[in-house]
Amino acid sequence: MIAETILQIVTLTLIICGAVLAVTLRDLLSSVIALAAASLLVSLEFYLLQAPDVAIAEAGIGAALTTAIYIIALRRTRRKEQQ
Amino acid sequence: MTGITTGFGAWNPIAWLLLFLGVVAGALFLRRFGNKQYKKNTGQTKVFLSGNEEPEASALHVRGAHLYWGFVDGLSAYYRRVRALHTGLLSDYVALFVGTLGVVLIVLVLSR
Amino acid sequence: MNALLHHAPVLLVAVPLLGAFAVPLVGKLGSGLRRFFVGLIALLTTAIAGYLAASFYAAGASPIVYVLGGRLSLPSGMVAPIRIMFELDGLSVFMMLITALAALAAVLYTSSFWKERSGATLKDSLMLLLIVGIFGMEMTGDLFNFFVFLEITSIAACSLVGFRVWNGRSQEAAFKVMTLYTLSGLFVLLAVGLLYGQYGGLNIAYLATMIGSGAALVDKIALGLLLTGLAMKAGAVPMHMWAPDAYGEAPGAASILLVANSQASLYGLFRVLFTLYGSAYSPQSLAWILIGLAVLTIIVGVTMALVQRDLKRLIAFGAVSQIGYMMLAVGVGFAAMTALQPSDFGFVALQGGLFHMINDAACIGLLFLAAGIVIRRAGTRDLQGMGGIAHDLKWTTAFFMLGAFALAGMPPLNGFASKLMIYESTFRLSPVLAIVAILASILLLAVFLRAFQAAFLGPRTEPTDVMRPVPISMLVSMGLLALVVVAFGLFPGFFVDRIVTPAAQALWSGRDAYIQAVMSGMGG
Amino acid sequence: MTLGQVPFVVSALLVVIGLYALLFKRNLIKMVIGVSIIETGVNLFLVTVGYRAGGQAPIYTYSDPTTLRVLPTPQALTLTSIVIGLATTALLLSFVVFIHRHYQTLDAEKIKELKG
Repeated sequence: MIAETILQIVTLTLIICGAVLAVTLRDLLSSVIALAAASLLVSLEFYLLQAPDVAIAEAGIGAALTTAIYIIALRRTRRKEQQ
Repeated sequence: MTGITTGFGAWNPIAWLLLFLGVVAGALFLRRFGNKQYKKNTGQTKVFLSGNEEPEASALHVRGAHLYWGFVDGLSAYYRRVRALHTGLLSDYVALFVGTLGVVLIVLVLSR
Repeated sequence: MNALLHHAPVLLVAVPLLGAFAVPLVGKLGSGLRRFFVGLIALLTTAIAGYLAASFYAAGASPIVYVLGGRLSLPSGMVAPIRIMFELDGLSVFMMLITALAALAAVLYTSSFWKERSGATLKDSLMLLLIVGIFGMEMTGDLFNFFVFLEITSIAACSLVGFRVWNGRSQEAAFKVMTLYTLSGLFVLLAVGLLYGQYGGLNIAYLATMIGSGAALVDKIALGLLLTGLAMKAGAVPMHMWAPDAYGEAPGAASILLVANSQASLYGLFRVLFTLYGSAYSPQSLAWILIGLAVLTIIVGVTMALVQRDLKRLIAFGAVSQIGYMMLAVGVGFAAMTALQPSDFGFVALQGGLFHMINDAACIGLLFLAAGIVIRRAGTRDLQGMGGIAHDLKWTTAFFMLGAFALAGMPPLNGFASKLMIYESTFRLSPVLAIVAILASILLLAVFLRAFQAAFLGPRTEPTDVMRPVPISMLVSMGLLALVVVAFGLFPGFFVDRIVTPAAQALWSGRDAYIQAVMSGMGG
Repeated sequence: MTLGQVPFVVSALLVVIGLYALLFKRNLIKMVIGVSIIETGVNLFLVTVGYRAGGQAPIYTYSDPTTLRVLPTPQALTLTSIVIGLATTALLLSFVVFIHRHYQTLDAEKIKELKG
């Protein structure tokens, strides 16, 4: 129980970190990867919140597919955020 | 059946149309007493612009942007502000949305 | 009750949905067949809507509940109802009629416009999908389904706005609109989540029974989120910026569906205010929020329309100002309903506001459709470069003039009838508001006179498009709307008594009936 | 504050971070990322609403019917919402790609032909 609590708190903290990184990083590819990491962590959090089916969907759709779409869009536009 | 009542007024389009037709008929009737001596396509029917030649019709057509310039000019202080709001910048639109949400929430939370 | 009538609510969603996904298949067989198919789907949908409405009114306008799904018996012996509900009361049926009218006009209009361009299949598909979403929003009795249909309309509408991929402006508009729509959808979802967390239900009628008087803080926050999100999707003023972009950049036929979409959001707003919260939580401040937004919408919409040079943006700002009239009327109705002593003028205000919705759909639709032809003929959307359209396009000129006069409230057209009801009832609440509304209406006439003068009058200009006659299906589509404008103008009493009054009744005093219709069958 | 409320705080923070990206970032892809983050926040909120402390996943096969369950409905809602989120993100990004094709930039400051 204690271990689960600690895991949950670490996960939630990392989610926030991932989101902040996704917004602040200048390199768009890195920020998309940060977003994907945050998504994966959210799916872990869903699992911890007893929602395994949602966790699978979030990992598959939210983390993997969405990231793929972002990367396709980045390839067709440009990678760096301009000043 | 055709009309509506609004509580302290009523509106009946059929009656209005009949009245309107009556007024038109009256106007046409009065028009019969007018002067019939005008000859078409002579100086009598031409526009007289201080002796100048009448410009071509294409030069007379007021284009879209000019029609109410006086009105817009009179309200220029208002228009400057309102048009400045329509920046075309998505962030501003989101800011207005979130701002409105904030105002609505504050009013709702404060009221009863 | 026969089977067709019983299943009509779900057919109304299912038929265009199937049509939307069958269009690409049928399109493979030929464009003529595809146009015929899309027209057939639209006609069928309209026929179902008309049939449903006719039998609904004949049966005394009591709410219809349609249940999808049944009960689930768990091994533990617990029995849980697993069901999705459509619930139609006078207001839903009224909105359904508006949507059916807009859908029919849009599909008729589009069947020839895009004949020679690529991507027509996709556009037909998206239009049918948008129609599905709008019908769904208007009929659903479940908050989460409302969100799903809201998102369907968002996605379909924005795809239609960004449909012209060869045009940068339309992509810009589509991106902005989509971001704002998604944001509003997420706020609505947040509100749904809050209400679910509080009461453990999603059914509107069930939630309405649970929201007690003197609502809790969570209820107020949910109400604020729903109100702002839906008002934004309807195009109320501080949040209207997307509307001219979307209406202006969408293809002509899609613009009228976007107007219907905005009205569906407005319907959602009214449903939340009057049915979900209604007598349980209706402080006067709520009515004044609505009235405040409405007055801003009217003033800013009409004054911004006056200085537009782009014909479609001009009409779009006009459309924004008309949303203000509906909100004003309903806000006045709400204020009158929730006052300590409810007064009858509130009911007239509700009637006027709702009547104005169908009038607005017809008039603005007529203007957008006529503008589509004008822009195609002139080869530009800039009023500065137009002129002399009236020499060649007699019918289009007549339809544009009819729409403009009706929208500005010239007697004896339909806009006058509904605006008269709005003015007179608003005057009873606050004369200042009525005066503002009247002045804005006069200004609106000036706006459209300017557009008419610039585009239609004057000497003939060289058309960039080849001199082709306007396709007959476009004229039929505009004729349909013009017929509505004239018929509603000449016989307002007939239509107000039959379709508007049940809708206003549903808002004014229909909350208990709406709840009762669901709750009586809930336990079984 | 108990542990059960921490996810609520995190979802609120996510919404705020996403709004920050929408309000202060000028890059279109950053704005789309902001929308995605708000979406994630709302999804997390929905799942947390359905969570009951000590509850088990609402999957019924082979399980003891007397144990406490977390609520299944919010999870179904979240599934729907995730799929809708994918659709909106894909649509937004496709608009971004087309905007880049026409304007040769992703700077929101430079993409404002539609104004006034």
